[in-house]
Amino acid sequence: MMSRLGFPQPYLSLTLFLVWQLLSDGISGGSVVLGAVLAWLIPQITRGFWPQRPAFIKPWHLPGYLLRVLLDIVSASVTVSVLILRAREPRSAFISYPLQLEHPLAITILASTISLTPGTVSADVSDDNKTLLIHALDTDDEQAVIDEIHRRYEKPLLEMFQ
Amino acid sequence: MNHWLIAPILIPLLGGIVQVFIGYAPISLRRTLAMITTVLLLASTIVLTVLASDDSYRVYAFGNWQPPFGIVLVLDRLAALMLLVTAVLAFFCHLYSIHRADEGSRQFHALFLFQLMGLNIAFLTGDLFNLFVAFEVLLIASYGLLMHGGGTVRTVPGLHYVVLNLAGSALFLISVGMIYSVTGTLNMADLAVKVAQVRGDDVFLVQAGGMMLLVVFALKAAVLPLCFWLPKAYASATAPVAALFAIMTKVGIYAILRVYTLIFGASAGPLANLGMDWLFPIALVTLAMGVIGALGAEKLRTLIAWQVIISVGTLLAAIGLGSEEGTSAALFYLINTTWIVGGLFLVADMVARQRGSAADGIVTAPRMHNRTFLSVLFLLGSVAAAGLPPLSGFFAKLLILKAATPGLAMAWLWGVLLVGSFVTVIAYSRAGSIVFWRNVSGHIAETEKLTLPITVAAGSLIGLSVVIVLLAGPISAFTDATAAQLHDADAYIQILQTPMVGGKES
Amino acid sequence: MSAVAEYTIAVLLLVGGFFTLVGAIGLARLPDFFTRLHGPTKATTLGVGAVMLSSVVFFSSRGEGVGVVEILITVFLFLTAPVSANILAKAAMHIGVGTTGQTRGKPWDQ
Amino acid sequence: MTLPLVVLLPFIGAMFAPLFVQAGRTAIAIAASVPALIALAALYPHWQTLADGGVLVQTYQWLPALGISFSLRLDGLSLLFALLILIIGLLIIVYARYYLKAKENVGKFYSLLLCFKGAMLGIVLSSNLLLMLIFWELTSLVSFLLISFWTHKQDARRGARMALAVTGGGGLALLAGILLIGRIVGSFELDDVLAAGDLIKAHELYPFALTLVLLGAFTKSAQFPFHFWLPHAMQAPTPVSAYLHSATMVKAGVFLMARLYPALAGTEQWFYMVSFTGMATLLLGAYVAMFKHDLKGLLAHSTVSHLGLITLLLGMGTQLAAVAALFHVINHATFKASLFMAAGIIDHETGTRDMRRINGLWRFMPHTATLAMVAASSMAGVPLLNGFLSKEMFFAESLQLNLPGIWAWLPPIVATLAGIFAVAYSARFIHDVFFNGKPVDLPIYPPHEPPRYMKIPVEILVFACIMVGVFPAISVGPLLYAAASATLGGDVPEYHLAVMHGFNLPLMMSFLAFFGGLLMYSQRKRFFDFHARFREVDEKAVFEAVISNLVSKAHRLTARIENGSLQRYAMLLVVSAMAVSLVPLVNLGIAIGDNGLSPVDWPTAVAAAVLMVCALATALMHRERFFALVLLSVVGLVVALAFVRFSAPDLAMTQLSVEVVTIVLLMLALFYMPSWTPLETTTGRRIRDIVISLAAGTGMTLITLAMLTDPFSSISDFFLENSKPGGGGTNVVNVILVDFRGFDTLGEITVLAIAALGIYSMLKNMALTPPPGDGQGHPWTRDAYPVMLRQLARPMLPLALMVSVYIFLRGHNLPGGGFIAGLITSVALILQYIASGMIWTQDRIPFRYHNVIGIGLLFATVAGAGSLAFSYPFLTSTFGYITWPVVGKFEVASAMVFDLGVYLTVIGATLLALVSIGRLSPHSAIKSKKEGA
Amino acid sequence: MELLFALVIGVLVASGVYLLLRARTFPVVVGLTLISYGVNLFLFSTGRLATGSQPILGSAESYSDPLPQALVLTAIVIGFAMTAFVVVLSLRNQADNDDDHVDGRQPEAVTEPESAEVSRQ
Amino acid sequence: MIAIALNITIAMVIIAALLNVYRLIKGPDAPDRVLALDTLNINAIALIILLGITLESRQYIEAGLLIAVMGFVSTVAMAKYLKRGSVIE
Ligand code: NA
Ligand code: NA
Repeated sequence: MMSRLGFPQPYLSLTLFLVWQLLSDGISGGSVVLGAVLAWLIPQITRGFWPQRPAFIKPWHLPGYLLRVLLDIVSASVTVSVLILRAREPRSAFISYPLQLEHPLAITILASTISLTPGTVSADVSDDNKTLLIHALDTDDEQAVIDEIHRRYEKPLLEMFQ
Repeated sequence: MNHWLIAPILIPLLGGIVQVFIGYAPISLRRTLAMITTVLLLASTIVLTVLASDDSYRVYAFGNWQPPFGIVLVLDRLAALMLLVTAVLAFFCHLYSIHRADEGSRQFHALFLFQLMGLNIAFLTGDLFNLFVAFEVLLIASYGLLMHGGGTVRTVPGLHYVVLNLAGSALFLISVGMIYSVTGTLNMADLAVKVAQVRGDDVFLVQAGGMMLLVVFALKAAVLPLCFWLPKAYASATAPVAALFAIMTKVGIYAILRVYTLIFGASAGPLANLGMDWLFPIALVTLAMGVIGALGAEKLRTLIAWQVIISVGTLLAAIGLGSEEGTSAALFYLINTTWIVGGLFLVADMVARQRGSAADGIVTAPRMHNRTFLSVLFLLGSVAAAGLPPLSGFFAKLLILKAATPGLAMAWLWGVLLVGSFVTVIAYSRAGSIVFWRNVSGHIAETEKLTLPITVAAGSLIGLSVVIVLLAGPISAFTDATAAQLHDADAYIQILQTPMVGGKES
Repeated sequence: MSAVAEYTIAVLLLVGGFFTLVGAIGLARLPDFFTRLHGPTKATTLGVGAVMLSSVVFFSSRGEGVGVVEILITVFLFLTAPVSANILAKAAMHIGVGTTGQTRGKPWDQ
Repeated sequence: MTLPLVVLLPFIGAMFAPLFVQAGRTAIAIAASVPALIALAALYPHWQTLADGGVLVQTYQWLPALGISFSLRLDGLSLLFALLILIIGLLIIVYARYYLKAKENVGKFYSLLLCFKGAMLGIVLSSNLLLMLIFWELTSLVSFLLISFWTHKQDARRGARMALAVTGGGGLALLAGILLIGRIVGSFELDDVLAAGDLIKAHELYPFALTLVLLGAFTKSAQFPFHFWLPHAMQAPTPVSAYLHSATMVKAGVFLMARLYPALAGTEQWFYMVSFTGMATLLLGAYVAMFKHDLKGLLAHSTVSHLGLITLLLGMGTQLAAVAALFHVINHATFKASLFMAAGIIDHETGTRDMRRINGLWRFMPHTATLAMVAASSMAGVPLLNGFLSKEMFFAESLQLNLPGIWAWLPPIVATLAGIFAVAYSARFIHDVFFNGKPVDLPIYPPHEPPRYMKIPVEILVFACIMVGVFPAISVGPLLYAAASATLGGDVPEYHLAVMHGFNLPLMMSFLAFFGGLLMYSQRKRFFDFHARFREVDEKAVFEAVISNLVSKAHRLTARIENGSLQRYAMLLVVSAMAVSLVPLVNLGIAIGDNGLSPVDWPTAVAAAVLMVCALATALMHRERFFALVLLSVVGLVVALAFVRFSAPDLAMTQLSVEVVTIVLLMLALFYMPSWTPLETTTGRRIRDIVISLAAGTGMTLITLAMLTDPFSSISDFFLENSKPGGGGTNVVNVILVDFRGFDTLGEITVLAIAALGIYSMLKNMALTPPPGDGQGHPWTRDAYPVMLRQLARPMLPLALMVSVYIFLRGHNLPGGGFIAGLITSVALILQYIASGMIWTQDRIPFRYHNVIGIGLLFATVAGAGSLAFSYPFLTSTFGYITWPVVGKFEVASAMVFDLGVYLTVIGATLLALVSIGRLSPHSAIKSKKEGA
Repeated sequence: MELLFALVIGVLVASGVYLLLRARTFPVVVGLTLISYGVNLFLFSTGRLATGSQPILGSAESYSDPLPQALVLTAIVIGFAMTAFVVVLSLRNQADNDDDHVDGRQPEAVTEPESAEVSRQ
Repeated sequence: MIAIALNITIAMVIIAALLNVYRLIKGPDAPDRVLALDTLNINAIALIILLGITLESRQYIEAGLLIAVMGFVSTVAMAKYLKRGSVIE
């Protein structure tokens, strides 16, 4: 229904509308009208750039996930700070993480999360989207890292994405 | 406010925009619309010339903002003259281009028209920074045109041309900045007022800025030692482009003439006649260099390209005399040399297309298909260019010689100019007799037939020399009046008092 | 401006500055490219986020509205930092930059 | 109208003559005769006036500003020359009818011949010196074309060029001389000039003027040392030689001296320059003529000699000498023209002009031989022929010169010696050609008499020689008197034209010359052997060698200076800018203005240090190109920060957006280029460059320092005041861009558009080989489009568009505007290209960038032109506040439309440029669409 | 502050000029960019240096000179267009001559110890 | 108090920036330099925000936004250049 009205990506349109209200100097008649126009127009123009609809099944899981990630970022930063300021040379390792997620967007979210959270950076996604190469800053136990990532992040994402 | 003043800018702009849209339309449509644009432009410049003949200054204030705050166009005789000379040249170059030269890329006509737009802005603007913008418009279009036509010959000369002009643009901005930093204004008339009031250490700042600006203009005008980019660039450009470029160095000359009579003119206080003592000797050296280059040329187009430098030297020498007579003579010469050199580039191209691999090289080659016609055109063109009677170049040179007053300057000017003419005659006669007469047996399998557009274009530009002779009286009267107007900077300054539409005042 | 706001701002500023500095120290002193990648990706991003937040608090407490642009910048940085890190890591692996001797499991050795 | 008619008719004839080509040679010859016939008829009624010393002047205004009027003057002198030109011209036309072959370009020939005639008539009839000069140079030009008529002959081309160089060059000197005279007298009219002789001769510029005028005359009249062009001009068809070297071209110089005689002659300088030049020429020409085996070469050198004689006469400065000079002009014209024609006939009939092969022609063509022998006798100065009379007068005058001491002997000795040579070469002409055994190996054998009508012109001329020789007073007396009167300003001396003046010293000299000459000819073997010891100098070869040498010298010099080195040209530009500003900058020194220095805060100082370090590092490390790019990015970033720091948010934003596009652009280019710059310049060159750049930097620092500390006020207060009320915006920078100086912006986006179009067309069909790897041994990765990047890039496009709209809309009042918004959109699109590839992205963009550019420019132009409808100037903006239901009050400004044009142009131009480069990449063709999915 | 700013401009121009005088297109383009940074800063500073006085009406107590800012904006855009063109031109030079020497030719190598060669792992 | 915190923060960010410049110049590899540049961009954003707070002006925020956007694109482009050669293909 939304797409027939010219809103091929309703979530995008909604996001655009809301962001526009924030960008404008307070919500007014003008900003609502213009925001609506933009929420309609911009997805129209950029429609071709969204070839597949993101396969969200349970988008309401997202806020909880984001909150967890945010908290992990803070702790990650503290952890990394300690590592950085410590004199010892870190014990780095590359870890191949077997992916269960299949959707590229989901993989991207997982990889981003890994990069922002303690001690790990996503270095590469294999060509077949099956393996994620992770660089761990300071670890002794690769399997522990894999398990931790799977438990904390991939599982919720698997729930969110089909 | 007379809206005719923006016609020479808007016509090519709109014509150029149309060309951008119709890049993939049939070439005949593109040619037709482009030629219509050029004809309209020519018509508008004739109107402006008629308007300017009443010796008044016409101001066009963009956005209806009073000078010195907004940008103004100023039409006076000099501007009108430059516009007309350009439009006439452009018309014939454009006509020539529709024979074949425009086929290399779909953007040719757009670039050509934008080039004209830039030139026309430069001639009309009354604002120093807008002059910079105009220079950039015409330069970027000229870069595109210079590279038009594929092949590898133009790349390196084009690169040199572009890089040097980019450095020149930086210098232009520095100069404008220095002048603005003291005077706080950009309008040329206002600058004339403010520069005359500069005192103290500020004088040095403006002086340095003004001198650097002179270097910028000298680069555009191709004055020694800043002229070496020109011969190869012009000689390698596509014919109608090279021909159109005959006006490009004149933009530098125009700018020198405008800025250094108005802003740094006789009444500019401590900065009066800035740089003029440099101009004259450098002009003579440029002239001499041009002559040497012409003599040593190995191709017709190189020879003509050096003729451009000879022209520049001659023009600046006349301007460097600093008198009204000198300026008037220079303007007369400018008309002649612009058209003739343009025509010669076209002739050289026609020659090159009939000589197979020898092209326009000054070497023996099989006989041309249209040898008589081309040789007559070349003869007339070189007579006019070298300044021999009875064509226009002679009258121009005569005016310049007469403009000198007895003294050392006259001795130098006469000596260099006359000896230069002598060597030029030798160069042209040598080149012409080898190219046209020294034939080997055999023939070029596929020579290009002369078509009506190129014949008319080249013939007319060269033939204009005769027209100039026939109209020498009125033309010299016009240039006299132009020079008189130009040397009366106080009259120009009055444009600051122009009322705006609807009585809008500052 | 309330005292709470002032304290919040000051703390956020200092936290932001601290993490920014730590990120840079990491970049400067960690032994190889991949270890250096960690500092900016996490600490610096967070540090700038904190500074942004202080700005949001600062201007909103002055009654100049919520700084949406600051938030936009922060979100943007959080979204892009992992991607930047990812493609830089890919580039580094491609080139085969040196790693510390202790690094295990270098994929390009295999 | 008579005189203009006389001058212009030949030119008109020249235009029409080629039309008769189809009708045959006779028709064209008749047509070509018409102008001269009309001219003669037109002149006839004025005879009586002129004979009485009258003058006919007809003046038409032409270019008063230049001092040129179309003023013509007919007096005795000009009549004399005009008649020679017209009558001999007519004979030449008839002669040429038979001389030229049917297949030759007869139209061109007659056309040029008529042009030449017109130009000569112009010279002799001009009453304005500048007008005369125009015709003067015209004769040089036309003679160039006539001499090179047989363009396929190298000698003809060379001879023509030499003639043009010498006579044309002399013409330039003459021009200078005339201008000096004009400056002294204040007029170029002959009447004024001739009347101002004393003024001229007393003027300090007189020596210069005289020298320059004489240079013109001497070159034209082939006087030593400019004589060398004349013999080589013989490469022309014989009718041309006969015409140019008897009656016309070479006589122009003589005419000039005669014409300006009252104005310039009579001074010591005149005497020494003219008479000594004449003497040298006289002797040299006569001597060389003796040894020429070429029939026409002999005649040519004889011409040189006779011109020297006339010049010497004019140089003597006595009135009688002047009369003799004029007389000899007539005589020489007649006998020389007939001799040339005869030589042409011989050439025509035998196929050669080499006297070593031509012998005994008397048997084959007795009629022609008779004519030639009479003419040659006249040339030798045999009594009862006209040559004798003027030569006698010459001998007489040579005795009258008041040279000091032993020098007084010089002229008569030279005259006699030249006479001896003249007799000798005339005898040779007669004996060696018509007698002297049998012909040797003639190309055409046996020779015949030429067609009957070909001889008529010769007969007429020979008849004239005899008539004048026998009845001088009756035949040429009046004409000579009129001419002398005109030359000498009416002051004609007593003289007698008679066959015999009694047994006097001149007659003795004549006899001496006659018998001496014959003796010399009889002993010619010895002279030839003597002469053969000297290497024959071929002036043409020398001239050609000199010119070639000059050309190659010029070429080498040019190549050395204009060496195609951008480094040199750029250095010259930088050094020029520094040189011209050196003096003011030295005067300025380290100038701290009245505002003094403000304190530095340390963060700014650190930032500045970073900038300087990175800038210097860019220069130092430039050979590692990618590193240089990174450093350049830092510099750009700090520059943007500087704009923020010093209150220019718009600039900072622009700088940031432009910089990233620039860096992308540079990397696109760097892909195809070496990633390292080789070390090519010498240490010395680098040190030089470092010195230059340090000087440039120091200069800029001094300038900036002085400027920044200088108190200042500008027109900007107006902008600050009027931005809101007049332009409807509070972001003054933006209002300046779209309103106050909107025209600059229009130009600026035009530049952008043109650049993109130029780039697009330049990249068409360009073949570039990309390197297989990065130059450090790494082949390019196959993974072109990383998944994370793709996933992130796509949602960023709509967000970026919205940010663009935001930045665009606020631009009029807050930092932002169409340009920055356009760049944000562009960069967002570029990101799509980077992340997902060319093909994928291009598929999703439904428009051509050309059209975006066009629409952008059109919006900007139309927005500006809207005001024209209300007769306000272009780009006059208007704005208003509109209140709509729901929406509320908002501002509408025409400047917004203008800014929208800017926005679109920026997008179109940026992407067209980048995508055009990207399209070069081989991957964009190879990779299939699935890659980017 | 003014001296610092002047030094910055001087260093930018000096570095740029040095690179402008190099023999390869790439450093020349980089040099031109550096020069234009210097020139833009210079032109900008002709309105003199001011802190926190952006010419946005109502946002500050005093306003810096807006005109030079507008001029620099124009100059930046034009400079960008020109740089783009010269970059593509140098590409064409590379394509035509298979080298990026500014004169389209390979001059004889300078025989001197390559001490300045930056080593690379 | 804010002023003191501000000064300390500015000092820390500036030192951070200097460390980044150090890494940028030292390298040793191109990715290090790009990483340092990317980080420097983020420092620059922080500096702009801090300047805004110092001057109590929000006019500069958008410049920060642009650094974020443009910095990201340039990092991406540089990284792509390093491993792929052609940035747009
Ligand atoms: Na013989
Ligand atoms: Na307006």
